[in-house]
Order: sequence, then structure tokens, then C-alpha cells
Amino acid sequence: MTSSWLLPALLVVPLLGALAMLLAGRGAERWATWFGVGVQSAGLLLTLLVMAQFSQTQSGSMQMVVEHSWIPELLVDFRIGVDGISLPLVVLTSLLGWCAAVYAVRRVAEPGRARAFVGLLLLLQVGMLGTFMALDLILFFLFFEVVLAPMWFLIAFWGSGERRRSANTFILYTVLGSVVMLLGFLVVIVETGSADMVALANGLGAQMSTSAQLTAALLILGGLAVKTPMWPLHTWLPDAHTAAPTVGSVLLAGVLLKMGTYGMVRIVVPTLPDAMVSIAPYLAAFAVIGILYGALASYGQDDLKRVIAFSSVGHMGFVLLGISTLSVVGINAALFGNIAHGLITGLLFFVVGGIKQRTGSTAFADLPRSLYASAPRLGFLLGFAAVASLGMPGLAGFWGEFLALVGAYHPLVPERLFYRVLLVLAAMGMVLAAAYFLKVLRRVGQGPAPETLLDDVATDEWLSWTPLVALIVILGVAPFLLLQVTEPAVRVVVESVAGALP
Amino acid sequence: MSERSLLSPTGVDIAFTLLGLVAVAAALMVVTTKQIVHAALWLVVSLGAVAGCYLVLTAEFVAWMQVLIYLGAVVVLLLFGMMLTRAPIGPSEELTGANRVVSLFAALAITAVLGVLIVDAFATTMIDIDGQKSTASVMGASLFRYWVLPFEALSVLLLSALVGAIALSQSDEEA
Amino acid sequence: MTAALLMVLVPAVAALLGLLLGGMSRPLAAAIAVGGTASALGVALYLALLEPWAEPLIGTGFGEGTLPLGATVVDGLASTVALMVCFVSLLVQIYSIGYMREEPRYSSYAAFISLFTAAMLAVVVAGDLLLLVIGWEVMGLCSYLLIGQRWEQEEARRAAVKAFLVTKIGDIGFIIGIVVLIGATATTLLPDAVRAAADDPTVATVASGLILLGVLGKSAQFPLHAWLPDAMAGPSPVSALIHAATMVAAGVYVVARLYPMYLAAPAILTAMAVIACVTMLGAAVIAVVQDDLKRVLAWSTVSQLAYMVAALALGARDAAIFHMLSHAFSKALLFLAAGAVIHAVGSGALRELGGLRRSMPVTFITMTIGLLALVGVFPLAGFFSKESVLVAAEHAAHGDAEVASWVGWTVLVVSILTIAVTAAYAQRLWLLTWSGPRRDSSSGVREVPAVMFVPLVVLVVPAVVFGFSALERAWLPTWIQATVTEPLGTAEALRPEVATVVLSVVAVIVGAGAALVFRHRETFARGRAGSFVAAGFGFDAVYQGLVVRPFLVVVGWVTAFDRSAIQRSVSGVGVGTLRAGSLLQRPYRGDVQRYVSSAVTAVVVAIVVMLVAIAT
Amino acid sequence: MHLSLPLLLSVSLFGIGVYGLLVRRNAILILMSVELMLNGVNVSLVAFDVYWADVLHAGQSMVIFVITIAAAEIGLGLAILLLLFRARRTIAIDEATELHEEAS
Repeated sequence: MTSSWLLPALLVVPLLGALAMLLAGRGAERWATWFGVGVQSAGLLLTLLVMAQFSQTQSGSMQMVVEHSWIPELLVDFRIGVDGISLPLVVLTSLLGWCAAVYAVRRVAEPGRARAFVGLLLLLQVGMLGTFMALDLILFFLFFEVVLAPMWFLIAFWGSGERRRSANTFILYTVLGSVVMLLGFLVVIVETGSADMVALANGLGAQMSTSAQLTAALLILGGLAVKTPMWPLHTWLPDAHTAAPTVGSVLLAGVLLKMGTYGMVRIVVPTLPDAMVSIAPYLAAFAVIGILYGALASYGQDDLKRVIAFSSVGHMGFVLLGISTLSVVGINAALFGNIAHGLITGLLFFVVGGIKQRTGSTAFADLPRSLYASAPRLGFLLGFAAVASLGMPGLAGFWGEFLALVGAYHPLVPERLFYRVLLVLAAMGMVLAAAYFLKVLRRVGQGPAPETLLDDVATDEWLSWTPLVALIVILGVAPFLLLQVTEPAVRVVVESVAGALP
Repeated sequence: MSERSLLSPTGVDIAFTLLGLVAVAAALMVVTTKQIVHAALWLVVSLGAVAGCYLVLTAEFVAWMQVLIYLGAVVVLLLFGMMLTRAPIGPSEELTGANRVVSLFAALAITAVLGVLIVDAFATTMIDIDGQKSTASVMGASLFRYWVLPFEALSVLLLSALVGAIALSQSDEEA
Repeated sequence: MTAALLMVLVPAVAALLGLLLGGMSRPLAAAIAVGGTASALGVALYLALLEPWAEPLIGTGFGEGTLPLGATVVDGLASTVALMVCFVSLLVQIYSIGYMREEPRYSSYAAFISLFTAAMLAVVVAGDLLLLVIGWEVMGLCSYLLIGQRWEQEEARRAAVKAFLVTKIGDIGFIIGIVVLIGATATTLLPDAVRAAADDPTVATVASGLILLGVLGKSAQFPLHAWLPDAMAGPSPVSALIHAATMVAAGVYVVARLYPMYLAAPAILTAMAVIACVTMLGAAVIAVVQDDLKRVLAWSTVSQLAYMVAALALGARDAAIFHMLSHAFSKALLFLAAGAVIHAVGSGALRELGGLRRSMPVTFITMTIGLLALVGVFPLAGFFSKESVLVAAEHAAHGDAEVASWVGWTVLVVSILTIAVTAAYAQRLWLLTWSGPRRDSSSGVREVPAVMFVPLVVLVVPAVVFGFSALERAWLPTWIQATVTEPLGTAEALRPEVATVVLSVVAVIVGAGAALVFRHRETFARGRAGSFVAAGFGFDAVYQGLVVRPFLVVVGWVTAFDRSAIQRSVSGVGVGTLRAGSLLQRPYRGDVQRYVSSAVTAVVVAIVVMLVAIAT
Repeated sequence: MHLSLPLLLSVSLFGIGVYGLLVRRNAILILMSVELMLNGVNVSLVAFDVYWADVLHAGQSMVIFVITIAAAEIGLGLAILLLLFRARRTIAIDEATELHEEAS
């Protein structure tokens, strides 16, 4: 292949950037954030090149695969590639990373130290991109873990409030999940003698005995569900979000959560189809509980960031519901929901970060009541993001949820009636989502005109937020742009499951 | 190389055994004596005996290195250390700790295991030492032909150990 | 890109431009808004000139193979309704230039109205169910934004949220219904899906029942009607738009659009008829005791919409659409006139009005015509459209419909009773506003500027003459009866019949007479019964008790649960880890030599184990 | 000559070294015990080298290296001990337990 250098370059560029920040002297403090923008721009450019090289007609198969033997004794190879399932997430990661870098230019959270901040962001970028590109179970696990350390530092040092406690909860919880996931991977590797995700997905995994599949699937799903987060494993999320700095929240919600659901679609569903068919109804039930629980709990929060964190639980519930249908529509819905949630919640956290920067808090009690009057543009963006998040048709957030419902009407698993009950409950979750976002807007945005005005949205904020706004609208009115990419790849995944059906 | 039993010693065997007994006895004194300076002196005896063993084993160069570095440098260094840390002159009960039984057990266990292993594996194996002689020139050629890279790396290590020792032993006022 | 899609996109783009550029200057914002709507009206006229009733114009969507979106269908029905929507929206936009002169947020207001129009047009021309959903929900959003236009007032804030949430509750049903429709028919194209669903009674009943929930929300029918009267907190032009051209018309229109499916589900039709009867009479009675000009009109809208729903339930789609159009003109006229009164006087409370006849002559005349049309006085449009509904009820009573004949009788009786009540509240409204002595608050009141009264005058024209379009030449029935989902039939004129005419004239005279006779009696809500009725038969309290309070209780539970139980389990993980750590830490008290002892022992044990393993 | 003789010497020295390492309190004596252990290993290295008649003299070269490293180790070790002594006036190993964390 002519473009085989692209994907490794996508990993190496931010890695080198992170190293440069590590080695840079004190004088780099001034230009570190600009350096971050430069590296992320290069990464974004490379991603665009990847998009250009990507053949949409063959999005069902892995493209631009790079393969090197690494630790043959442990069956571990270095193998990366992209297909229709991972490409959108790679693009999302690069985009959000760029937005975060632009935002950080003038707004590194307390206590400054731009070098370390930028270096950690770049390292985080390596882990996130690698997770989405890895085609080897152990490699996937490694990248999955690489993400944790920078995130811990971001929360623990640049965070606010009970940052240490939140950071420790985050790391304890997710590491526990990862360990369980690694055990599952080992079961798969020992049983099949291969860690090659493509081979495993193409029938090698399905040869495992049903009991082995079940063991592996439960372990892997357990680990991924922590990250997603699936109810009731979500409790690390609100704390982490509340404490994290703005860009940390954005990347946490925008990308990190997607790693869990991506792992399910990429690894669990095609590799362990028999097990997945038996687990799917339970997964669906947890997903719908998550939708309702997230919405109800959201309504009861008294802090903007916590509201959004719980709304994430609900949105990821829709993604999980989509996956649990195991149908083409449902998994497409899940992938679409992933991207949409990344864009929308990313924007929400940016805006809330902007509010926090201006008012010093995100707790309702400390916020002035009338954002619409004191900073109309910021208020508009908050309203826009909230409306997108509550699933307004015509904006990106709706399609993931709607298609998940359509998928739940015709699940590939035998328990159809059960899924239809879940369908109704999930649809109720959409109304509840509207309720809490309207409450937020009413509480934060609409109130008597204040005496002092806040600074409205600045140029650098526009620059970093506009791509998100534009993409939310574009994907909202033209969802097929994304679905065309994912559809063929999803078909391949679903075909592997279809064989496992009774 | 003809096979012979353990109980038919040659002259070399006898020489080695005697030297080895000296080394072991002196070593035992090192770890049991109640006078710290005596321990150092017994160490000299033990290591010197080992150097003799090397000579018997035809490892000429190694033997001289042993004498030069251990007897000449290390032991002197240790004596300096004792002096600087106000080591007690004369017998002292405080040199040995409380876990004598545990230590004895662990030491005996590992000695026994390894000993049994060796006797089991090499009881009848003989060394042919005729015609071998690792003189300084032979070892020098070997070191600088085949082992030059580790040798150089070792020199760097020594240098950094030197620097580290100096840095560590600087008094606090300067730091 | 079909012309139909263009018609939707032009006001949508105008909304976008208005939001981006409108802040620069007020005239620019007004130009963008009016220009966008006028262009849409132009496209609608162009579409009508293509005679879509003879041959429906079908536009394919984008994104073939995955989730096609943007398919359009313009048949006679869509074309006619689109014309009405564009026409009323344009007048509302023009009127707003005057009405919102003092408004600081005019640009976003005008943009939202443009978006509202675009959304309604999307519903009207939707050829796939997804475009329908987009338009449907965006309308809900626009109503929230516009009702909450004056969000500094608590009343407006609450009304906006209420409007959004109540309609959204109905939309659960709507969305699930669409999901069922798509899932069961395996297509997202509206005509195909409707045809397929009409062939399967189960799917038809389930889907149409669920979608009906959404319709009840949007068209403000019992029990999801509670938002509409509160929506008066929005500016008057917004009310005109919501009550005439967009929001409430969408519900009726969607049923008409999916009509073959509804005809295949008689149970749902019966339910619709019952709901319509309850709403029709109940809302009219509530309107009689209201003490606010716009609230009277709002309850009247609820009541009039029930006529349309009733007609749909009785299989008379043409009559329903006819009434929807004629009601749109008269109600838009009434709300704009009410807005003019409020603009001039500064209040819409009926106690503070009165004797305005001389100071506001144009408004007086136009509003009087509007009220007459609302009541249904010959020869205004309302007369003919209402008669067509009555005729449909009479036919149904004789067994000419999908539903049982008792349903027809009930609708007929309730309709005629409602006509009497309608005449009564219209008469009362007229008397309290225009006749009688002048109040202090209305001294120095002057007629509104031309930019506001010209739309009123323009609206008078259709309110007066529109009724004749359904008579001898049967223009209107020809336009609206041909749809893509149904074969082309011969259009019948919607002609009044003698029996119903006589009954309704008597009802009007009785109602208006009663209002005249009791005009000196204090008719504002008095006493427990009066305020009970005025508060919509206490329906809000029922909502409060059945929906809001349980919801808040559950929220409390979940929040508390999340704070305590799960939180404890999480910290349990942390504490557990530390406990286990300190347990393992116990042997390690800093005695290095003991560490080494254990290490050596471990090595010995390991070697022995390995040796034994090799030996055996 | 028997191979087992040097090997037995090696094992004996190593075991004695271990005993000293575990039982002595004075840090300097512990360093001496470590030297004994290293010598034990050295003896077996030389023995095997001679046994194989290795052309590269890998075993003996290794002994040279070990001796060198041992010298470096003694140097550094004594430096550390000196610091310890300066700080606490004692080099008894069982009194240097700061890195042990109190059980929580």
C-alpha cells in the first residue's frame, strides 16, 4: 500500500510532541500551547489524508494495515488499521484533540505549567488514537491503558474541587475494569491461540466453546462497561467530570467513553457471537435502566457538570441499546450515537467550561441566573448544545437514539417482545432528557437581566467550538454521510453474529 | 579424560581441598566473630585462599586481580569505613541480630539444596586442567578482542560510581 | 433539489442568516425574515401552478442505501396547506415588525419564526417519515423558544417549558409510532409506509394510535391540551402563528396525511371522536369564563381544533382540512387583532378593556369579522367549513362512516351545543372589548400603525370569501382530496344541508342572545365553581398530582440512591483495597533482613518444587 | 581434577555469605557477607570456564567484571553508610526503618 506510513505517523507525531514537551526547557512554557496546536493540526491534517485515502466502497474491510511482529512469544503483534467502524472515531478524536489544543492556548487551567499540560494532552491523544486503530488484543489493551495515566494527571493536578479523590476513584475504577478486560482477552488468546482481532472476528473466535465464549464475553464486557459507563458502573463519571479541567472533561466525555462501546462492537460482538446472543438482552436491560436512571438523576443534580455527566450515562445507554440489538440498524445507531455524543457533549463541556471560567463555578447555587442576558452568545451556544443533546431531530443527537429504537423494534436476538417493552421505556427517556435540559436552561439562562455583563464568547473560543457546532448540524440534516461509512463495516460484523443465531 | 571417583584424589585435588577448607573456615569466622576488625582480617584470609584456588584452577590473571582488588583495595576500604563509623574495638555482642535461627535455617536450606544439586549433577565430572593457562596476556587478548564493549561500559559504570560516591559523601553544608 | 425542498430550505436559511447577521441591524433582520417567508410563498405558488392535484410531485431523498432523507411529496393537499402556511406566516412576519418594535431580541425572534415556518413546511411536504419527524419536533422547539421569548417573566418561562414538555409527552407516542411504522413496513417513505400499514389492521391500529398521542399533544386535544392556553405568555403574533398556521394545524394535517392508515383502524377513529367531543365542549365552556382576551381565543382554538379532529374521526378528511384552513384565517386574524388591542392598550385583561370602538376602528371592524367567522355566520368562511363538519357528522349518524352511528350522533349533538357556547363567548368577548364605557386605562388609545393593521385587512379577505371555494365548482375539494396515498376520485362540493343549517343558526342565536341578556351580570370567574372552570376544570392540578409530583419523587429517590448506595459501593472499592493492602503490609515492618530471609526461603522452596516437578 | 570440588567451595561460600547477610546487624559486616557471596559465585564461574576450556574465556572475563562491580559497589555502599552514620550516629541495619509505612 502506498499510504502505509499514514497511520503510524498519526501515532508518532503526537508521541514525539509529548516527548518534546518532556525534554523542553523552562523557556518552552511560553510557546508550549502553540506547539500543542501545531502538533494537533498536523495530526488533524494526517487524519484528513487518511480520510482521503480511505476507500468508502471497501469500508467493510481493514485498510492501510501496518503489521510488524513484536513479541512473538506472547502472540503479540503490532498491527494497526482502520475500517468503517474505527475511521469516524479516529476523525472525532483528532478533531476534539485539535479543538482542545486551540482552547488551551489561552486557557490552561490552574496552576498553568503549559509544558506538562500539553505533553499530557498529546500523550492522551496517542492512547486514544491507538485504541481505535489497534488490531491486536494486547495492543488494544496497551493503548487503552496509556490513556489512563495522563487523564489521572489532568484531573489530579489541573482539576478543581475534590480533584485527588475523583482522580483516584477514576483510576481505581477503570484500572479494575481494564484488569478484568485483560483477563477476558487472555481467555480468548489462550483458547484460540491468536490475538489478531481481524482473524478472531472472521470466525476464529466463534470456534471457541460456548462456555469459554461466555466467560470471555462477561469479562471483556465487564471491563468495557466500566468505561462506557454502563449503569450501575457509572459512579466514577460524575465525580471525574466535576473535578476535571475543561479540556479533560471534553476528551473524557468526547472520546474516552467511546472506547468502551467501540471495544464492544469491534471485539466482543464479532469475536464472541454465541455469548453475545445470550448476553444481549441483559445488556439491553442495563442500557435502558441507564437511560432512565441517567435522566432522572440528571434532573436531581445541582451542578451543571454533574447534569451533563449523568446525561452521558443516558446517551451511552442508547448506544448500548443499539449494540444489544445486534442488528445492522442498531449497531449503526450505536456508532452514530458515539460520534454524535462526542460532538455534542464535547461542545457542552466546552461551553460549561467557558461559564466556569467566567463565574468560577458550575454549581447552580453560585451561578448567575441569566446567562441569556449577560452573555447572549454563550447562552445561545449552551441552549444549542442542550437542545442537540436532548435529541432534537435535525441535529446529530437524534439519529443515534432514533435508530437505536428502530433497531430495538427488530432485534436480531429472539427476545423481541422484551425489546419492544424496552423500546417504549427508552423513548420515555427522551422526554425525561428534555425535562432536565429545560430545567438547566431555565435555571441558568433565563432570568431577570443582571447588573453586570459577562465576557461573551471570545475569538479563540469560537475557533475551537465552531467545528463542533457545524458538524452537529451537518450530521443532523445529513446523517447518511456518516452512515454510508459505517454501514458496510457493520454488515460484516452482523454477519458474523447472524451465524450464531439459533 | 578418564572417569574417576571422588575418593581417588590427585595432587591437584588435595591442594584445592586444603585451600578451600581454609577459605570456608575463614569465611565462617567472618560471619561469626564478635570483633568487627577481626572479621575484616578473616575476610582477607578467606579471599586470599580463594585466590589460591583460582591459581590451582589455572586462572592466573583472575587470581592476581583478586589479590590486588579485594585484598589490596576492598578490605582497606572496609577498614576505613569501620574507622569512620566508629566501629567498636574489641568484642561486641551487638554485631549479630536476633533472627539467628531463621537466618541459619535459610542459609542451611539454600546451601543444602544447591549442594545436593551439584553433587547429583557433577559428582563424576572431571576438569582437564592440563595445558590451560589464563595468563594476563591470554586474558587481555580475550577481553579486548571479544569483551571490549562490556569492558568499556564497565569503565563508564566505575566512573559514575566514583562520581556518585563523591557526591554522596559530601557534607551537608555544601549541598 | 426539488422545489418542495427549496420551499422548506429558504425560510430555514433565512433563520440561520437571521441568527448570524440579524444582530447587526433591525431592518436587516426584518428584511431577511420577510424576504425568506415571501420567497417560500413564491415557491408555494409556483408549486400550486404545477397543478399537483392532478399529478403529485414526488422528490427523492438523499443518502440512498442507508437512511434516505429529504424525500418530498407535493400533492393537492400539501400544496394547499403550504400556501396557507406561507401566507399566514408572511403576514405574521410583517405584523411583527410593528408589534415587536420595542423588542430588544427582535432578530432571534424573527429567525425563530422563520424556522417555525420552515419546520411546518417540512411537515407539509414530507415524503419520508424522517423529514416528518424533523419538522414535527423542530416545531415543538420553536414553540418553546417563541413562547419563552420574554423569558424575563416567570410566566413565560413556565409556559414555554410546559408547552415543550406536554407536547413532548405526546411525542413519545409519535416517535414510537413512527418507529413501529418504519419497523413494520421496512420503509421510511411515507406513501409506501402508509399503504403498507393500511393493509395490516394490527400495524395500522398500533401505529395510528401511537401517532395520535403526538397529534393530541400538538393539536392541543384532551388530555394533552393544557399547554395551549398557557402559551399566551408568548407575544401575540406568535400565538397567531401557533394557533393558525403551524403547530396546532400540524397535528390535524398529519392525520390527514396518514389517513388511509387511520381509516384502517376504526377503534382509533372512535377514540378520536370521543376525545374531540370532550375537548370541543369543555374548552368552549372554559372560554366563557376567561378574563383575558387571548385566553378566550386560546380555549376557542382548542375547541375549534376538536371540530377538525371530529371530522377526521368521522371519515371526512376534506371537511377537516376545510375547517382547518378557514379557522386558520379567522384565528390568525383574531390573534393579530387581539395583539393590536394589547399593543394599543398595554393589557389583554378583559376588565381593563371596553369602549374601544371609536379609537381603533380598523381593528374593531376586522376583529368583528373574525369573531363572526369564528362563530360561523353566513356567508363567512367559518359558516361553510363548520357546516361541512356538521354534514359529516350527520352522514356518520346515518351510518355512512367507518365508525358506529352513535359516534356520529354524539358528535352532531355536541357540535351544535358547542356552536351555542361559541356564540356566547364570542359575543361576550366582543361586548367587553368594544362596547360599554371606556376604562381609565384605555384613554388616549390610538389605532395601531399601518404595518400592523394592513395584515389584518388582508386576512379579512380569505376569512370572508374562502368559504365559497368549496361550493359549486368544488375547487377546494378538488385540490385537497387527491393525495399520493389515495386514488384520484371525483371531488364533491362541501355543501351545507338544510337541517344542520337550521340547527346551527338556532344555536348561534341562543348563544349570542344569552350573552346579550346576561351582559350586565359579572361573568368573570367567581366563586369556587367559576374559578374551577376557568382553570380548565382543574386539569393542571391533576397533572401536578399525577405526573409532576411523582416524577419529582422518583427523581428524589434516584438522586438519593445515587448519592448513598452506589457511592458507598465505590468508596467500598477504595477502602477495601486499602484494607487488603494493610493486611499484606503487616509482615513488612522495615526489617530488611527478614525480607531477605523470606526471599531466600521462597527461592529455596521454588527450586525444590521445580526439582520435584522435574523428577516426577 | 574433580569439578565438584570448586563447586562445593562455591556453594559453601555462598551459603556462609547468606548467613552473614541475614544475621549481621552492622552494615559493614553485611557488605563483607555480600563479598563472600560474590566470591562463591566467582569460584563456580572460573571452574566452569576451565571445565569448558572456553576459547573466549567468558567465565573469567565475567569474574573480572564482577570484581570490578563489587569494588564499585563497596565504594558506593560505604558512601551511603557514611551518610547514614552522619545522620544517625549508627549503622545498625535494623534501626533504619523509615521507609516502612505505618499500617493504616
